[in-house]
Amino acid sequence: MKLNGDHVLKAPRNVVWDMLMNPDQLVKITPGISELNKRDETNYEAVSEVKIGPVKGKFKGDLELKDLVKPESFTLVVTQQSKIGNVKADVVIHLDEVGNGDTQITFDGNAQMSGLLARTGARVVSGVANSLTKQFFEAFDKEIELMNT
Amino acid sequence: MIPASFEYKKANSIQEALAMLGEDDKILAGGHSLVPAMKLRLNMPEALVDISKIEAIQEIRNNDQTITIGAGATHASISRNEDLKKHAPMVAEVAGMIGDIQVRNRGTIGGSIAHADPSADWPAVLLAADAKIVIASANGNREVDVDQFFKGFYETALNDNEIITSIKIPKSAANANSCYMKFVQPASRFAIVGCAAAIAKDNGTVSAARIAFTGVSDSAYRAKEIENALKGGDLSADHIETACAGATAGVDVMSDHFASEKYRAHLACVYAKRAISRL
Amino acid sequence: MSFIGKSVKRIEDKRFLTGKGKYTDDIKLVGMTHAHIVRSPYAHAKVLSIDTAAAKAHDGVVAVFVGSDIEGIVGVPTGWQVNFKNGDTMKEPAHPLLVRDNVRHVGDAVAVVIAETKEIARDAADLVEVDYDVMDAVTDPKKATAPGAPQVHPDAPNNICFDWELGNPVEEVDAALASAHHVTTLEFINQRMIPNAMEPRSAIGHYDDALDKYTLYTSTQNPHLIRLLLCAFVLGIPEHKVRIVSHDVGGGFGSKIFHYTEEALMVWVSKQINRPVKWTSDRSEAFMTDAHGRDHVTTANMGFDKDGKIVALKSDTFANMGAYLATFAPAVPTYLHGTLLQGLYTTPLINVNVVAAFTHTNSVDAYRGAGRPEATYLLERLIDLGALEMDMDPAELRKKNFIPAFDGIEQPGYQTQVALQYDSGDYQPVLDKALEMVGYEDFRAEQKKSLENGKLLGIGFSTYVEACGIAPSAVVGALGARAGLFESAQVRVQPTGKVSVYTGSHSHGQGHETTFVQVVADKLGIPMEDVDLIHGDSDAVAFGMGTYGSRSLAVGGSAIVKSIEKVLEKGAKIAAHKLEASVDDLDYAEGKWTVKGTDRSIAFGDVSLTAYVPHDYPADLEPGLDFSSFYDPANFTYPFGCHIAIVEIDKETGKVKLKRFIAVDDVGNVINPMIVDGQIHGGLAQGIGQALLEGAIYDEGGQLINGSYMDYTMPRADDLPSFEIDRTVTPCPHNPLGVKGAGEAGCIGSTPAVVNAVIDALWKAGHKVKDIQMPMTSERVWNAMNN
Amino acid sequence: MEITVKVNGKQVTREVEGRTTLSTFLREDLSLTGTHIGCDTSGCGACTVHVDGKAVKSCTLLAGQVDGCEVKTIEGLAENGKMHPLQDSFKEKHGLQCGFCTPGMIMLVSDFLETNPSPSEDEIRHALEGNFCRCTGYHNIVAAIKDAAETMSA
Repeated sequence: MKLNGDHVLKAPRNVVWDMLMNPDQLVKITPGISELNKRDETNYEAVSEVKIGPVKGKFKGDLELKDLVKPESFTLVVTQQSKIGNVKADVVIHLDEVGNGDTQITFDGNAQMSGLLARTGARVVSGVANSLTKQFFEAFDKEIELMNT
Repeated sequence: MIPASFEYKKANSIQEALAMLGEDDKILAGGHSLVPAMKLRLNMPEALVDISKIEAIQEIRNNDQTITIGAGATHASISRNEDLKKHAPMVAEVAGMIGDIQVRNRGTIGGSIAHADPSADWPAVLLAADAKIVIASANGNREVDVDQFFKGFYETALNDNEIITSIKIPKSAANANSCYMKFVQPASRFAIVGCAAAIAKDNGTVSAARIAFTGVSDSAYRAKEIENALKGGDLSADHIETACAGATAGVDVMSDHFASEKYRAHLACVYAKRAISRL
Repeated sequence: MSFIGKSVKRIEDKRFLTGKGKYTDDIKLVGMTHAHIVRSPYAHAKVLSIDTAAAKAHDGVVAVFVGSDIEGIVGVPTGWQVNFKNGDTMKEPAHPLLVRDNVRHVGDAVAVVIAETKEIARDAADLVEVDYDVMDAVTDPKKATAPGAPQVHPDAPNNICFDWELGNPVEEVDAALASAHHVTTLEFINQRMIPNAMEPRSAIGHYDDALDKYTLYTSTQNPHLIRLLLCAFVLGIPEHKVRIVSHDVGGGFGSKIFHYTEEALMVWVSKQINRPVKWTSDRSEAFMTDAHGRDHVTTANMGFDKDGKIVALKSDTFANMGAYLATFAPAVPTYLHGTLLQGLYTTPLINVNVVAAFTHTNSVDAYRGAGRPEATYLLERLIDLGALEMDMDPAELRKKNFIPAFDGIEQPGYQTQVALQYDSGDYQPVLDKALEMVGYEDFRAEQKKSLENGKLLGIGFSTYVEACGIAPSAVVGALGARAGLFESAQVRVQPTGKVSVYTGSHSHGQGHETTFVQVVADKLGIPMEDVDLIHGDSDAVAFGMGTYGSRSLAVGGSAIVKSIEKVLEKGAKIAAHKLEASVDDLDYAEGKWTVKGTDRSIAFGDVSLTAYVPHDYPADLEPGLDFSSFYDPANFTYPFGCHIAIVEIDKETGKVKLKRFIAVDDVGNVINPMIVDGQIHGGLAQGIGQALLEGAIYDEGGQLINGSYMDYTMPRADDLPSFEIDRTVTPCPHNPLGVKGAGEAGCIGSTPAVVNAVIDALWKAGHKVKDIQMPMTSERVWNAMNN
Repeated sequence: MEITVKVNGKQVTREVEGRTTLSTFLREDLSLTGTHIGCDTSGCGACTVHVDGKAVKSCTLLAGQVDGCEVKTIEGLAENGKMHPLQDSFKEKHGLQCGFCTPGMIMLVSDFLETNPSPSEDEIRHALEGNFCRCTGYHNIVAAIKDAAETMSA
């Protein structure tokens, strides 16, 4: 499954970068993530709960930040396991300055599902992914707003 | 296929159901979306609160300006209701198009819209019909305009501690017509594209239009661009064709192995045209 | 009393209509436990560790087993061996009951949990923790053989199972194609089908330690074959210690031929726990693990001379075997496909090349028609496309190329370029009859007119010949079959003249309990109520090879006829003794022996009573009236037919509506027309389903992404029209009933007819596309009109 | 929990788990194995029975939901040994082969014919939307239903 899109955040690039590198912030803005335990600078253990429509599952796994080019780009590698199936996603994230001190996040990657998640139809799963992305950026916007006020 | 263990709680009234409803519980109405998901263990609630025996929410009442459909009314009973056939024929018609006979015998309108499957028929029809959703909670009842109800992918304005009790459908005016047409996903028979159109005319000119889609995006939506293009014009084939070009304007169109984004967007135009042309 | 040729209503129906059918999952045994199998969510991964401690500790769990617990058992075998064209033996990697090292497809079995109830087994299965190292997967048979593709088995380099060739030398065929007036070339995929028998598979293993005997209740098409494989190849248990029971089976379509790992596993587990154990598949498991069908990637060329005569045919196919070889898998793309590429045409030069490849997908086996639908699809798409490209009429082009009629008696059988010799055939009448039924000329006029009105109509043809009644043991033995393909039958006449017939054929919807009884009652001249058919129990039936390849009546029925002949021969001796006449002076008719030219006679029941109460009896004759026979056919049988589809395409959406379907089939003599028609109907629906609706979809990671009825499009009643069917009768010259087989014909002929109809509609509207990938979904057809 | 259900005219009381589906209750607790399980997700219709006279998919209904209801299964369709006209017609018109989908088909159609006693072929085909048959291609099922409808309305 392809994962791609973009979103403009009302914050300078280095602020966005720092937020993305800060586990406490990430837990706040990432939908469903309940725990993010730092193993080292770029590796985390993540526990999340996804609850959308017919799907509700508790996921556990790794989150790794790779190929860090501060403050421009990095690759996010997420592997998550659950009883309803597993997900492995590789997403390249770019941060671009787009004027007015705003930053555009562009992401492009692939998620490979297995087990029941893969079998129950791409429609539900891609919908979940879109929905989570939307929620993520909404929360990100909100967090930036809070920071700005 | 065996669901994980859960507690089954039967509610005799909405008040009782609300009181029973715990944080990790689910409401069981017809069960036709929930039970299969539980059998696949995509969902493992602690308990189910069964509201399917509450007769008070199964009635379909003919009021002055509206028909009030109890949330527990089955698709089958809606499709056969004479008041709806007369005053809101699109609603009765679509009820007979959902699922199959067995599903219609058990599935309820309340369960369907609470579930908010992005390809279900009801959301588009209720949007076009300008319905109101009546919701109960421990704090009393509230009424939500359908335009504010469907929020996103399986997401509605309904909170976890609330239950839909009825849906109010305004009676169709003498100068208005409506219909729903869908292009089905051949396996599930859910909509790849479903278009509900409700149009009022004054002397051949469109005075009001509500055009809504399901299946196209991650949530049912109103195609405002079509509505605006239609208003003030006639329903000539050319005019309809031009108006329907805006079926997916500003919308993220879904894609799956039955219909790519491009094809789905094309179907949305075609089905808008077909639905509107019937009016 | 004459029953042959009559549409006798089915004897078996009553139990099905009243809910008294007995399918495997309906069986409950005292002390029975329940199994749930833990399956891989990955297509290709190394199993690093399996932790079963929590599952074992769960209340109500009896045992948990993993691959390393099953020592000394290699796994389930395939039933055929096909060699490389250079003579090397095919690669045959082990198919273990539970994986030992790597998982090789989604659904591969990793562990089995046994518990007191199925609910507990299911719950405990969630507690089995498996640690996987996930690897890349390959699902396409052509890509699997490319350099650098992920490897399925270490002992099958480049994932090649075999590379096989048949027919005329490729140089000759290439030369003929090079000098042909026109060559039609088609690259296409014959997509992977999921059989979807409505009854999910089920197996109950029961080891009885007092008798040291094993019983396996299983939903199979061939109980004796399962016993043979289970005993000789898998568990090494002597056959007299094993009983296989297969009562009612809810459809097979080839998917219940395979000797599945679950069957052997339940037998093995039952011995370990000394209790019966039941496993029943749920639909998700069925999608993942019931043997799939088809899955060929093919490039084919058909050369024509300027008159439209076919001068040569060449095909190159990559056949997907899946991760492990199923029971018939190697035979399907080779001996059931390559050998059929003569079709019913006089093509003088044919070369067939098949590369069978392992992939990280579920096993592929026989699916209704098995190989023959793929062959027919290849030929019939090419000839129809050839007609379009050369601007010739598709019906005329076929007539031009038909093999002239031959009955196999006066005229010899037809020797093909691809090994087989057809028994009898008369091909033009089926086409003529179908053309008449469809009203061909009127249709072409209507098609033209409706195009002017903006409607897209199309007509598609398919004329086919297939090979049924598999098969002569010597022939298939030479071709690599590891068993004979004869059939056995016992006709046991009871003292009162009532008859119990035991057949090694297996009925799972085909109506043997009626058709076979019709044959017996007819031949013996007794009422049908006096005859019962027993099948599906290896302790009751002496032997059998089972039901597939449209073989039951042609082979199993012939074995019954042989036994009846023996009964009548012995009966005549008893009758002659009682009537004090010579055997030669007796006639047998209407259930009695009569001395020619007199009214002296003795009824069948009196003779049978005498056989069991032999007080006044021929001196040198054994008592009893009970005969077994084994029938090994002399040749395959070759049914043929013509199918025509008429479709209408919605121009705006690409949606195809099948408006009419005409089928004229020749399946030789017909015992029960009602049942034969029913077999044709069912086959048509599956063939049409392949053209328009069905097909497995694996993603690049090897996940089956349409593994449920929400996503895999099964044909429903409103997807299909009522069928218009008829038949011609060209008897089989080499079996006593003259029958050819009807179970697969509908499925073999129909698919290309529908695809050809869509292509015809598009060409007539100016869209000159050569192919639309099946299933022809609305979007694919729309794309073909709009690219 | 304890439920009391009238099944094929006979009152039964049983203790069941919350997660027990009606189909499991019928097959396992009452040994009424004529109701078949063909899928997991109410897709195939093989498990169709009547609850209070209406056709439902028993694999998607919980046993708890039918507490106090009347359930009719294929085993209870023939009355006093006399087959229902649909049972007769399915035999007469060869509307079944392997028999696995048959009980569900018949239970569905016996409800359908109550609401539409003389359906057209299109209506029949549409009514069968929730029931798969893999054997017959539906041709003879449709013929059987037409035949039964005529008998029943005669």
